[in-house]
Order: sequence, then C-alpha cells, then structure tokens
Amino acid sequence: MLKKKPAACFVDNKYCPGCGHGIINRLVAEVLEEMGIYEESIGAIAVGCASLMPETFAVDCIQAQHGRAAAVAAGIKRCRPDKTVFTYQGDGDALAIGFSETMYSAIRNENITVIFVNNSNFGMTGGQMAPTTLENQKTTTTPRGRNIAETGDPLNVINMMKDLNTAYIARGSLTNNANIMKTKKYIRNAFEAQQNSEGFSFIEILSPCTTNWKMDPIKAMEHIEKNVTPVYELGVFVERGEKNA
Amino acid sequence: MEKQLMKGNEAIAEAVVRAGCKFFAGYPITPQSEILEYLSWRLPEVGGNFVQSESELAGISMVYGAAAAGFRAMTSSSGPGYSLLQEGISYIASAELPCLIINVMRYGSGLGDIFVGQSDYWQAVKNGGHGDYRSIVYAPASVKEASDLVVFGFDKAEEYRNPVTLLSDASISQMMEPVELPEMQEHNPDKFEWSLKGKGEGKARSITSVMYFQEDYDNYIAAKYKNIEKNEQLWEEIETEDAEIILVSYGITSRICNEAVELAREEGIKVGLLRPISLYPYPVRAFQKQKNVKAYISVEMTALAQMAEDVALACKMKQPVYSLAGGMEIFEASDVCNKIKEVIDGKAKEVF
Amino acid sequence: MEKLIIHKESCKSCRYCIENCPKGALYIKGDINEKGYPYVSVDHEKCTTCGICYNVCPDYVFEIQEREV
Amino acid sequence: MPNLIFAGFGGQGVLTAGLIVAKTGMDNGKNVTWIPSYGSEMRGGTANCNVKIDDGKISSPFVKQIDILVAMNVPSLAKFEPMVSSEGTIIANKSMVKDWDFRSDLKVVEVEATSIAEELNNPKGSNIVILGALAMSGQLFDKDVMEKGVEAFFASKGKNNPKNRECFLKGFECAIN
Repeated sequence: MLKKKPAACFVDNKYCPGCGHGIINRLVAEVLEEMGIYEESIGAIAVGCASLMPETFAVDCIQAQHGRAAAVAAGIKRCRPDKTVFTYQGDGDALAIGFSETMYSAIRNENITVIFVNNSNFGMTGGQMAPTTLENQKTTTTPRGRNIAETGDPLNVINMMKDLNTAYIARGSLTNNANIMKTKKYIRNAFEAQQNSEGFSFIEILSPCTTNWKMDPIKAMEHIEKNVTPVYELGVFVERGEKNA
Repeated sequence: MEKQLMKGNEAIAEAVVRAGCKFFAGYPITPQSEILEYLSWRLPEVGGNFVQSESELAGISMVYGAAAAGFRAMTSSSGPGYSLLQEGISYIASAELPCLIINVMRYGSGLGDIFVGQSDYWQAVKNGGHGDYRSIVYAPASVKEASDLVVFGFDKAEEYRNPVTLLSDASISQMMEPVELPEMQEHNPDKFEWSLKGKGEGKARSITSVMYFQEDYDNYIAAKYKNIEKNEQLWEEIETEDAEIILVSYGITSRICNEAVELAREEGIKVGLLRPISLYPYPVRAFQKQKNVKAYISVEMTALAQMAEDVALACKMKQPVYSLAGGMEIFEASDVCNKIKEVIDGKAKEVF
Repeated sequence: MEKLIIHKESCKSCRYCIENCPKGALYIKGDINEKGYPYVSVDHEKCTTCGICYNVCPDYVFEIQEREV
Repeated sequence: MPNLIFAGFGGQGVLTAGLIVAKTGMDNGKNVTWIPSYGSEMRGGTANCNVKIDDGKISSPFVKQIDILVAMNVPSLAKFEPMVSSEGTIIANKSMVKDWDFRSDLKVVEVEATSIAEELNNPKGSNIVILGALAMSGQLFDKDVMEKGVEAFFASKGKNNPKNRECFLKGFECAIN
C-alpha cells in the first residue's frame, strides 16, 4: 500500500504539535484527490485555527468572516453549482457566532459540505469556552470549569440538525487509525452527496487541542475517547436524506 | 428604450438585472423591500440566483462568496440592516472584490422612521465597517439616475475591485418617475484571473485580505484610494458661475434646492447649486473652482448636518458653511429660500 | 516491496505514530530536527509498511514508497 | 401644472387612479412623479398618493399644497381639504361623502363613484368613475386624453376590461359641478 501526502497539502501545516487539524486537512485533501475533484474545488475557510489552512492547502479558497463560512460557501455554490464547495470551520466559528449561518444552510439544504472541527474550545484566541465545551471543563473563561447552570449544556448541533431535510450528517473522531479511516469515509460520503446534488452535508470531527487543553497529545486523544465521545456520539445520523438515529 | 413609469426601487432592481448581475441575497426592511421582492421573481427569469437570507449578515456573506466567484452580486438594505452589512463590506473591500450595495436611507437612528431621511450619510460615506477601506458612494437624485448609477456602479466596482454603494432614500425609492432603462448586458464571471473557479492546473487562489500578500500594503492601499479620489469625483453644478451663495445638496434634497435656486434668482439673489453625485470620493474639485462664492449652505435631511463637515473640508474652510438640516418632513423650496435670506441678512449662524 | 520514508523535518514529535504502530517499529531517539522537535525514526526490520503511521500523522511525516531494486 | 392627492380607504383604488393620471401625463410629454403614502401612514386602512405633473423639472414628489384633491371618503376630506389651495378643486365620491360642508373658495365636483361602479357590475371600478369626474372638471386632461390614458394604462397591464371604459364615461356623464 503506497502512501504519499496529497498534492493539496503542498507544504507543512502550521498547527501545533498533535493538533487534529493536520489530520483533517490531509483527509479532506485525500478525498478530493481520490475523487478527482481537487482542482475543481473551492473552500470557504473559517476564522480561528482553521484560517491557517489556506496557506498550506492548494485549493481555491476564500477566507470567510468569523462564523459566516456556510453563507459564503452558499453564495459560491449557487453561482458555480458544478464546483465542489466546502467550508472548514471550528466550533466557535460554526456554532457560536456562526450558529445562524450554519443552521440556515442546513435548513435551506444548501448543496455544500461543512467540515466542522470540534475541539471544545476557541483555539486561536487562547482557549476560551466554546458552545461545545464539556461540563466542568476548564477554559480561560470558565476557570472553575464550565457551569452549565450558567452557560447551558454543551451544544450537540447534530441533535438539532438531524431532523432537518439534509443529505448527510455524520460525526467522527481522530483518536486512532480506525476512527480516522471512518472519518475519512464520512468525508467522502459527504462530498459524494454534494456531487449527486443531494443537498447539505455536515461532518463533525472530534479533534484534540493539545495546547489549550494543556495536554500531551496522547493524553488528549485519551481524553476524547474517555470524556468527549460519550457526550458527542460517533456515527452516521443522516444518509441520503434517511435519518439513522 | 421606451419610457416607463417605474418606482425607484423597481427601476433599481431591473437595472441590476440588466447590468448582468446574477446574484442577490438580502433581507426585508422598509423602504427597500421592493428591490428584494422584484428580484425574487426577476433574477430566476434570467438564470440568476435570489436568496432571502436569514439576516443581513448572512446576505452580505453570500454576496461575498458570489463576488469571489466572479459574478456580479449585490444586496440592498436600509438603516439598521445596512449597519449589519458593514462587517461583510469591510471584508469585501479588504479582499478587493467588486460588488454593489444599495442603501435606501431612512431617518433617525435605532428604529428611526421609515420615511424620508438622509441620516446614513456618515455610515455610508465614512464607512460603518472596520479598517482602512472606503466604499465608492453614489447618490441618485431621480429614478432614472438611480437605474443608470446601478450599471455605472457595477462597472466602477470592477474597475477598482471595490464595493460600491448606491445611496438612495425613501423618496427616490418609493416614487415613480419616467425612466428609460439601461440595455441588457451579459457578464462573464470567468474573465477575471482572480475569480474562484477551482484551481485547475494552475496555482490555487486565495481570496482574503490583500494585506497578507500585498507588498508595501500601506502605500498600496493609500495609493488605490488616492487614485479613486483623483479620478472618480462626480457632481452637477447649476448656476454656480456667478453664485455668491452655493447650496450643496445631494439626492432628493438637491431637487428642492434646484427649485430654490430658480426662486432666489427670480429675486435677483446670486445663488447656485452644487450637487455631489459621488459622495465618496467627495467632489472637492467642484469647490476649488468656485470664484465668487462667499458662503456655502449644506442642505440635507439629517439632524446633525452630517455632510456639512465634508463641505467645510472641501472648501478648506475658506468660506463659512451654513446648514439647513432636519428629516422626517421634506424641505420645501421656500424653506431653502428662507435660509438663504437668513444667511444674507447675517441672521444665520455658521456650523463651520 | 515497499519502504517507509520519514520526512523528519516535518515531525512535531506528537508520538501518535508511535502509539498506534502495531509493530513497535517507531521510536524517538532524541535527535532534533530544524524545527526543534525530537523526530521519529523507524526500525525497518520491524516495519511492515502497513501505513497506520501515515494515517494518524497530522504533519505528513510518512511516505510509503516502492523500494528501489 | 397641478399637484394632486388621491385619497381613500384601502381597496378603493386610489393608488391606481393616481398612477393612471401620472402615466397619462408622461405619455403626453410631461414630467411626472407619483409617490404613495407609506409605512405607518398606511396602517388603519387609509391610502393616498401624491402626483405631480409639470412641464418643468419636479423637485419634491410630495404635495404640500393641493391643486386637485380626489377624495373617495370622508376621512380623506377631513385630512386633506385644509391643504387644498384657494381656488383649488375637490373631486369627491358622493356615495360616501353625503353632507360635507365644503370650503366656499373651492371648486367641487361630485360623483356617485361607488354606486355607479356597482351598477355597472364593476365594483372595483369606482376609481375609474372618479377619473371620469376628474376629466369632466376640466382641471386636468381633456376627456379624450384621459379616456385614452385609462385604456393605455390597462392595456399596458394586459388587463383590458371594457367595463372600465363604461365606468369612465358614466363618471364623466354623471359628475355634478
């Protein structure tokens, strides 16, 4: 089995050691390349750590405003319906400031693919609480741990989205080879759904933020297995418009 | 083209289609909603895209995407909605993309009043958004001029790769007047090297703030806007040659000033009108060439005399600047004449 | 025959590869690359070129090539 | 050339009546403006539009001194009669304006617009009846110009209803000076 980094990842990424973004960047690139569409793809890239992607990713990209990537992608896709259009966003971007743009893209069943990286905090700005931050998780704005009596529960966006009329919704993680391979399959299914004009596809990926979690990378992956995955269940939730869960 | 009687908003919307625009995303707000309503059926007729977005924030973001794809794209709003567009306008300007924004002004801040007013002058002309950018701003004074400036605005947006704002108001947009519409034209979104279309075999494009890759960005961006200021000033002068008092007014109020000039001239008062058509760049050259002027009166429908500041800057405060300001109720020519007489009689107090 | 190539300059020393290698073929000696990270090395005797290291690596360190004959 | 206000309650077609007059002005080489009452003014069921017709440039589209007021109901008279200039004209819908004490300095033309439209089986045509009365007043367009204007307006909308012509003619005929 020959393996070589995809051409889209043309220089080394700029993420922290052990950051999941590097793996996800590569998975997106591999899928686009394997499907033969990477030269015909356009990405709308979020603010946050995701914004480091265009510097190292050889696909036509636009830097969206904070939270608006799904709306920007919808504008592109509606003008250029024959191109593959995706967003690449973190949890602060897609679910806090951009909740409305994300949800309404799903509500309108826009024929785009949203790649949503859940690392349960605002990475780029220094590890503040995100909508996905776990109960009791310490962040720089929840120094005593997230108090859900004040902040509400961690946001499971797929639970909110899965009853809408969309094409494909899945959640994967990066904690081991098997999960990474599954996540890659989800990404492929999402892009295929878009190619078939089935509508909105959404892949949430549980990913480590070693720097802000102040964890060794291996420990960070263990934390996802042990503490994150029970809150954000893995699997396929909508496929070809059929609801699975 | 045959003359038609059309509402300002509908003439604007039809001109948008005729300019080859294929993308609109926006949100309802009075008094611009007819633009949205008209384009909802008209754009699909020509193979274009219409989206009623969940907010102005989303609408301008979609426009940002469509413009990046090389398409002629636009949105329209008013007052509070226009405030929400500012984030996107800043991004579009920073990424050097062309697009057209229409602001049908209303009066006052907050909820304000949906009828006549020009109180978004500062927001539109001085930029409501963040950072070092300007939007080119055109102010039509008739339904016909509004539709002409739509096409002109798209052309200028592309020439300078910069957002262009058409600053209309409730009266221009709500009234019907005879209009000859511009010719239908096609736009090719692939003609730009920079437009997002998939990299193909070439180098991947990255649309973001040009600051990140533009060498000597400060000087580059300053020179860009200096160039616009040099080349794109637009104005109309009426009876200014021997005028000792010059009214400065744009949009709907300039028409009333025009009538006031006629009335004052009948009484032998040497009054002229300077009507800025481009509000950014402000037509400072028009002020520099005035030989006989002793005073300017800025006439506008805002409580705070927003444009009077630009009049003072344009004449470098060599002449006193007076103001007739206030919204809700439109001025009558007699109000303007009274102000002129107050100035002559030394009863008015200058604002600058 | 295939061979594992390591682009040591890309390595950021996260150790995901070591953790996931089923054969225990990967290790960090302590030498550091230009970025300043102790980089990963391979024991070719143990490596089966299964590709798991490539899959779990965030930094495109690994490549599996045809071995030159 | 005159400044007009057309006023009534919603559904009486006052905006259309004003539009027909404005379009007729344009088709006869005049500068025209038409602007409707708007927003909060619209609530409560009253409607009006301002029409200006002029050989020269028109400045404000808003009418502050009315030369001709077309009033389809009593609230319209109450609101706008004070704005009519001395020697100005009011065209009133007599079906709804029964015992109004008109200002003595005005020319008044009355017509049973609502009932005539109903009699002619064109209940939505009261605005066209009143245009007949407007033509009869002699204050704006001649009868044939206005009649052509009505026909041209509906033709341009692709809804030519012969009953509109009947309404117009009956309005002209039955208007009382």
